[in-house]
Amino acid sequence: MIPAPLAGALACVVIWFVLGGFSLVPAAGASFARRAAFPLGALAGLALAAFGLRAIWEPAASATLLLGLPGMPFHVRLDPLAGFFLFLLGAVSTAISISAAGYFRGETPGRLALIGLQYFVFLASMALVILADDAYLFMVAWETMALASYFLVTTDHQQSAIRGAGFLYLLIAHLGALAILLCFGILHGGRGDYTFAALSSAHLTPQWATVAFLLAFFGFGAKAGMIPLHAWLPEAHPAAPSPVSALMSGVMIKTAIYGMVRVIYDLIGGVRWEWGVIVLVIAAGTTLFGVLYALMQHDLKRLLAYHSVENIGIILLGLGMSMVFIGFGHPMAGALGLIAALYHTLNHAVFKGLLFLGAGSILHARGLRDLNDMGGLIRTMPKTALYFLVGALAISALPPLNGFVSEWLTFQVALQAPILGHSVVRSILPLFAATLALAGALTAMCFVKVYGIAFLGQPREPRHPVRDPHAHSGGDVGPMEQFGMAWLAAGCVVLGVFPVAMLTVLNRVAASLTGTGLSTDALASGWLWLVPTTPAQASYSPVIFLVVIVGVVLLTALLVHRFYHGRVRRSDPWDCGFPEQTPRMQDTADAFGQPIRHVFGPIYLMKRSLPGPDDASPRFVLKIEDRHWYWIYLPIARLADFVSARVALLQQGRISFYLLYSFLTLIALLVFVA
Amino acid sequence: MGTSLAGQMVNLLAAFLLLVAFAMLSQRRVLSLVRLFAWQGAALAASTLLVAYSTGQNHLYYSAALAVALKVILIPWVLHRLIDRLDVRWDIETPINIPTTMLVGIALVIFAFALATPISEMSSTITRGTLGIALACVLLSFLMMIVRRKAIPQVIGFLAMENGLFFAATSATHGMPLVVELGVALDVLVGTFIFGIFFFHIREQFDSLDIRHMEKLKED
Amino acid sequence: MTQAPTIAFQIFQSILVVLAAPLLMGWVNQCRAWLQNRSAPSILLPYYTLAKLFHKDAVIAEHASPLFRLTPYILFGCMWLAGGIVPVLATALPFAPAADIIALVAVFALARVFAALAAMDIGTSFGGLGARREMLIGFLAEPAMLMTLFTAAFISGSTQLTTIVDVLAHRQFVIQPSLAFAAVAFLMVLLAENARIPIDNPTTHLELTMVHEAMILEYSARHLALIEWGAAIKLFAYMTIGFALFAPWGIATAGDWAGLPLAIAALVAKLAVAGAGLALIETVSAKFRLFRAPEFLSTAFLLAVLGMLTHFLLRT
Amino acid sequence: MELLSVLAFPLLGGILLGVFGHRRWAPELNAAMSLATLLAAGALTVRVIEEGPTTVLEEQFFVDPFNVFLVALTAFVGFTTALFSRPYMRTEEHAGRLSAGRLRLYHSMYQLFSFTMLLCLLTNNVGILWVAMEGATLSTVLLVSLYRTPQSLEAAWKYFILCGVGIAQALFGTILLYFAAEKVLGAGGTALLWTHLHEVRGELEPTVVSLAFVFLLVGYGTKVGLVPLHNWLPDAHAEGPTPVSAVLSGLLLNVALYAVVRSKVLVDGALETGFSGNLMMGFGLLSVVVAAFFLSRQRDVKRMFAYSSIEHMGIMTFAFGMGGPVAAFAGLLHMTVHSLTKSAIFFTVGHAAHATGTQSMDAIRGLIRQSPTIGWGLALGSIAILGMPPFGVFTSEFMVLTTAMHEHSWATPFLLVALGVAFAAVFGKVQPMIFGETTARPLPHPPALVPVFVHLAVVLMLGLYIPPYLVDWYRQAAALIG
Repeated sequence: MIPAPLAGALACVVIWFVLGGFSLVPAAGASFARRAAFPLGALAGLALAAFGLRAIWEPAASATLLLGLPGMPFHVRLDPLAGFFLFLLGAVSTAISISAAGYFRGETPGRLALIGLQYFVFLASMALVILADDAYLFMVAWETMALASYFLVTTDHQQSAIRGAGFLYLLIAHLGALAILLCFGILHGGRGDYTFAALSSAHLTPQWATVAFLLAFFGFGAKAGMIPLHAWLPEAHPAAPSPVSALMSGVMIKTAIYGMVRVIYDLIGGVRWEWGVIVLVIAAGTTLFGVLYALMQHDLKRLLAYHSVENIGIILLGLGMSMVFIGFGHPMAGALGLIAALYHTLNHAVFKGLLFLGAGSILHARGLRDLNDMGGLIRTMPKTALYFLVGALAISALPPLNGFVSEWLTFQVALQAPILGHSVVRSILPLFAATLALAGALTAMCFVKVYGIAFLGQPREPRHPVRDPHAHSGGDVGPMEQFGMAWLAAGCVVLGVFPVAMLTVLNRVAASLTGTGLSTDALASGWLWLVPTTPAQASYSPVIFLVVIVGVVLLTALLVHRFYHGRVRRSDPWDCGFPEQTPRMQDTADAFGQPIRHVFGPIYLMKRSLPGPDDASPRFVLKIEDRHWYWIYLPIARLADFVSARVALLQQGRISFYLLYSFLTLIALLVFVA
Repeated sequence: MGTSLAGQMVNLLAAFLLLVAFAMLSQRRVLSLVRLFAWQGAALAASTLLVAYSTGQNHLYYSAALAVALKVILIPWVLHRLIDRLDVRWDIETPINIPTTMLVGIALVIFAFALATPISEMSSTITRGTLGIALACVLLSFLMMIVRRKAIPQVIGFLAMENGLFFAATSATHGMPLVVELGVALDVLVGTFIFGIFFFHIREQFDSLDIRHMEKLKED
Repeated sequence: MTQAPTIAFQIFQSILVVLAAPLLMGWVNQCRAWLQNRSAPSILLPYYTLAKLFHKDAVIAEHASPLFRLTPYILFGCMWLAGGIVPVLATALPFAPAADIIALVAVFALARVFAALAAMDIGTSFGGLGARREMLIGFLAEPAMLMTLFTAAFISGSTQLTTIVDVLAHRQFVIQPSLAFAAVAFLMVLLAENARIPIDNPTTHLELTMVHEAMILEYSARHLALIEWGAAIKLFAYMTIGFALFAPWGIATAGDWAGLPLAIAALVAKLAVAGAGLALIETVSAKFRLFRAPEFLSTAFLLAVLGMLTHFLLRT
Repeated sequence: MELLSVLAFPLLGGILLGVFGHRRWAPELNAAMSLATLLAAGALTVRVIEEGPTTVLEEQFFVDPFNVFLVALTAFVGFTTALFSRPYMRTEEHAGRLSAGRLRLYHSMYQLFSFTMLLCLLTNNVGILWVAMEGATLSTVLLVSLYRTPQSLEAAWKYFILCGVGIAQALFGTILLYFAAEKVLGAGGTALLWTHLHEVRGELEPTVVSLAFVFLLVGYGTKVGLVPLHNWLPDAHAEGPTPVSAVLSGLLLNVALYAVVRSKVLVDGALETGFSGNLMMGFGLLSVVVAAFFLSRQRDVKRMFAYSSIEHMGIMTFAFGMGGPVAAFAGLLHMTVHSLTKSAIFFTVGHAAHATGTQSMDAIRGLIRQSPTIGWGLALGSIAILGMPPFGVFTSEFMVLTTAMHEHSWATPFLLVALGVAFAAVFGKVQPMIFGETTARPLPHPPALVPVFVHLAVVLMLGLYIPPYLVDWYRQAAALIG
């Protein structure tokens, strides 16, 4: 008999599939999808989260499905790691599904049916990726996930840019999948048994283990969006409809993290510190690259996508440190690193989902996605503004919200460096902490820009609004979308204020993978105090933090209003007495990034066009491009063209040559035989 | 006793086949090609008869008859008709520089022998060397097809190759089962007719049988 | 770790910090005036200013959002919290474990972010300009600060200020080159973070140079008072952090009132010296062009990182 | 009995349609005869499942797990293609591209073609196998040149000459095989019967057999379309009528590969070395890589999918070359899914070409707008053929890759590169054809999309679930191939 959590999880998956199928049913499908499908899907997500959470506290359970390869049916397994990611998927997708119900309300039946199908297949396949317990089911679910999301990305396929994005996305995803497949091939070792149990029992030479690690790391990294394989992410995530962007950025790229942890820690095993260093280097590059390019964006969704790249980098920092520590035989610190990474995975899922839903609300309510067209939205969309502020503070790693907790934990991991034996590694580890610090500060800058430009200040006149037929101008978005955002905002707060609960959960997950959890007095320190190692070394109590700040603010306000006569006069802004302010005098998003361009100039590939002195309508155009295109992608494409041009010489149309080919082949083989 | 005599005869005919193959390689005029083809067929039939007689494999008589009917009479006749109808009777072509082709051909023959010797060592049949000659004939006709620029000579090359195979079948291994022989013969016949149809189509499309017109389909 | 006397101690320190901060401000201004041989204003001038501001009518731009009005309180609250956490007079304060150095830096970051947001709220040209410059300075100052603190953290094996101070105060005196690096870096960060020359000039309203002032242009009366007061507390907190890291002598532990007078005396002495030093620096150095600021701060960042590395390399 | 009826129906159909092939109901008759063949094949299959391998007509014909499943596949695809060719040929006639006479030719040749292929599969006589294979060439060459355009003539001519020459080599190989077998089995009928050869394969003369295999490989390999013997294939696929392209890709190549594998079994038995396997792996790998790079240069949609067929034939050849239960299983599975998927793709492509009036991919746009079914059919088909799960093509590629990674890890980088390039090339070209603003017009005759989606559904099923009897069927066949 299948234990409850696993059965429940499978039931949720089935429900999602069924919902997807229903949305396809013509006529009835459309209204069904419009009314019932998404809320029901949200409920299933909620249930899934509950089951996942429960599974963390129960022994691993596995089951076998009837489908699958000959002699090897689909195996599913629910252990703490899978449970945690199911929880993530369920909790976040619940909010997204609910707001999707509002977002897609106005779609035409045809489109809605397809979106419904693809959306739920997407969700279900993600759940299956997490549940899979054999290489085949994993790959099937993995690629189904890629396909479903591809079709969602190309929902508006009339725009060639979106088609290009979809193509790039699916291509890189497929290459990554092939790499993963080969990694499984190495682990499989021709034994004909593809279950994870069998794969993890493979005995590999160090070289092969390293090859397997590299294949897995880059295979999953391609999906996670780490450099240099990130190119698809800033293209695809903005292209998709906003709830889908939220799902992709929030959850899908996390399945790649799941895959990395599963394969590297669980299947390959025997983690080596060199691997950790590789991960760290790539991670540091990803982090800085992501945030620096995010600062240059003025398309809101694109900007958020680049921040996903950055946050993947942060997660990988934690992961890499954990691998280094484990490699040097410090499982406890390793567990801490893993916990930090997983915690940030969850946090990023929550606040990035929130931010994308916010961006979607702006797009939906105003038809705006370019920051330079926005401004003063806080006055017309107060609710959205509030939730977005929470998300912005969270991603900027500001206490007492959740982003800070996980980055704080990551810092704590880096501060364990002195216990390492290897002097070089010991001294470079803090540098990665420095990277993290820099990235955090830059993120804060970036979101001051986003929030300040989009929600604060005065409305700018839109230059290129997106023609969104459902854009009802004026007022905030509908209750569904608001609820979705509120849900995630609450998540940001709860995860930020009560990290200890999550820590104990993650401790079980880490223990199930690394064998040892955190130190006892780390866990004994009670719900109030977040203690990674020992209270003497470090502790943080967001509750007290929050209470004190709120208390102090209230106290001050009280005192001030007690002793202050409280007369307030409204008038024009003063602005050093500068006459007639117009909205056009406000900073634009590009202007806000200008100092960064100045400081980090060499990193960017800038194409500037300055207006001439006698220019009737002067226009300053700045285009920032990603150097990776010119360093990696285009050369590869050119190489492929070159080769195929050479190959084409085989087919020059002259039959005598063709005969000659087969003649020579024959002769050659005969010589070879004789 | 007869074996040695018959064997020598067969070897003689084999040598003659080889000669004809070389002649075809160098022959420019289409009509002469057809004639050579007919001679090849005749030699084939004769050798088959000899083998049949000397080994008493009765079904080889049918094969021989088949060969005469098909390769000496029918196909040459068809080719003649075609040549008349297409009126390419006097049409000659210049294959790429004949001496080199000849040298390559000789190299091929040597190669074929080298390849065939170890096999013919273990052959139980009376006619050992013939396998090598058959292979040589096949390769030579292959070479001929490569160097020819016109459709009809190419097809004749194809048929000549089939002759070589037939020779291999009959002389090296006392003939394949009759059903197979018949099937092969049928294929050859049908093939010839289809080739005939093609000649006309090609003619009407490209108003020439020069296959150099047919190099449009290619990668660019 | 929560018993009455320490709580009392905590409250005492918090209030003391809040009340004493403007005094430090006044002292610095006085010293600067002397050094520039102007006739010095009263040391109590900041208090007068605050009082005056608190009695004015507030003028707020219309279409200012609630965030604009909330910000001053948040700034003040953050600074107060910081002042409560830093071991000014004593270590082992009950609040101290609530936030270690990383959280401390984060508190300042929180304040900065809100200040910048409020500056952009009105949508004036100067507001945006100020916010942009402030964040530019911040994104370099913050990591530099963190790295400085990490150096100390590595030496003492903890990120708790209390532990750091205990270790640093009660170990036998050894020259720590890493700490020297860190100290210089810290000083530079302090100047930048508190809007001091050579990065910023608290007394100017020149649009070319002003950073902090540009952000708070739209504020008046009580809001402005809270912001100024917060700034004063920030300076105070930074200095005391500096003392905690580099000159932790004479500090008491929470709960023993006996050690208090000595602690207060030590603090006053240190503050007097430090304030004078600050004034001296501001006098002898000229304000940088804005884009020298990143260089200045990246130097600080570099020094901090170097300090950390030297700690590892020289550790035997 | 079923066996003979399997052969009799298409032969009868060929004769009938040779007479009535120009009538209005000829397409229906064509489909009906194919259906009859399919039913007979089904019956035969059931019989074999129940009673195991059998031989009839003093062992001239035989069925074993290996060929019976190919017979079923051939009959099935033959039937669906006949269904597809109904509206297709009607449209051609409607457009005046084909006269009544040509239609008669087409229909009767279509039946004869399926007859020859079934004969190839069912005959026990290696010689007859050769005869039937040549017959398949002869029957299709006139179909390729059906339009009598210069291009189609050129394509047909190349097809004829190259395959004719190639097949001649195969005949020489067969003769050598006979030459070797003669010594063991004695002269006469039995020496060419595969079953007998199979029994005595251990005693055959190694040198002769290896020589024979070279000729057989070059010969049948030409028809499989192995690089560098492939040059006829893209032309023939691109210029012939689409139903013919479908059966060429979907069936003829399989049958040719079947012949190669049959010979490989004998040779392996005789040689006890990896000789034949390595040869096939080499050819397979070369075909995969070269075809992948060809793909990225194509403009004509049918031509592109022809190259994709070469690529997949390469994968199968590689798999069979590796040998071993898993790889052979994968090869057989890949045969099935490839012919189903590829023929489905050709169906959609045919309709797409009719709807847009061109085969040039630059001119085909936005199919999904004009006819969602054609668009989705092409989209899913391409995704399937590119080896994306949950379609069955992935299943076999999964097994091939994982096995190769273990047994011949040197080969995997090539496979990886080739699959990547092929994906980029095909998908990059198909996507704009499906999406975007449409250039398509409605079709005069309703498109036959049932075959498409039936094929894709089967392929999808094979990706998620393989019925047990199909599995042990494959298993027996794989065991047979070794």
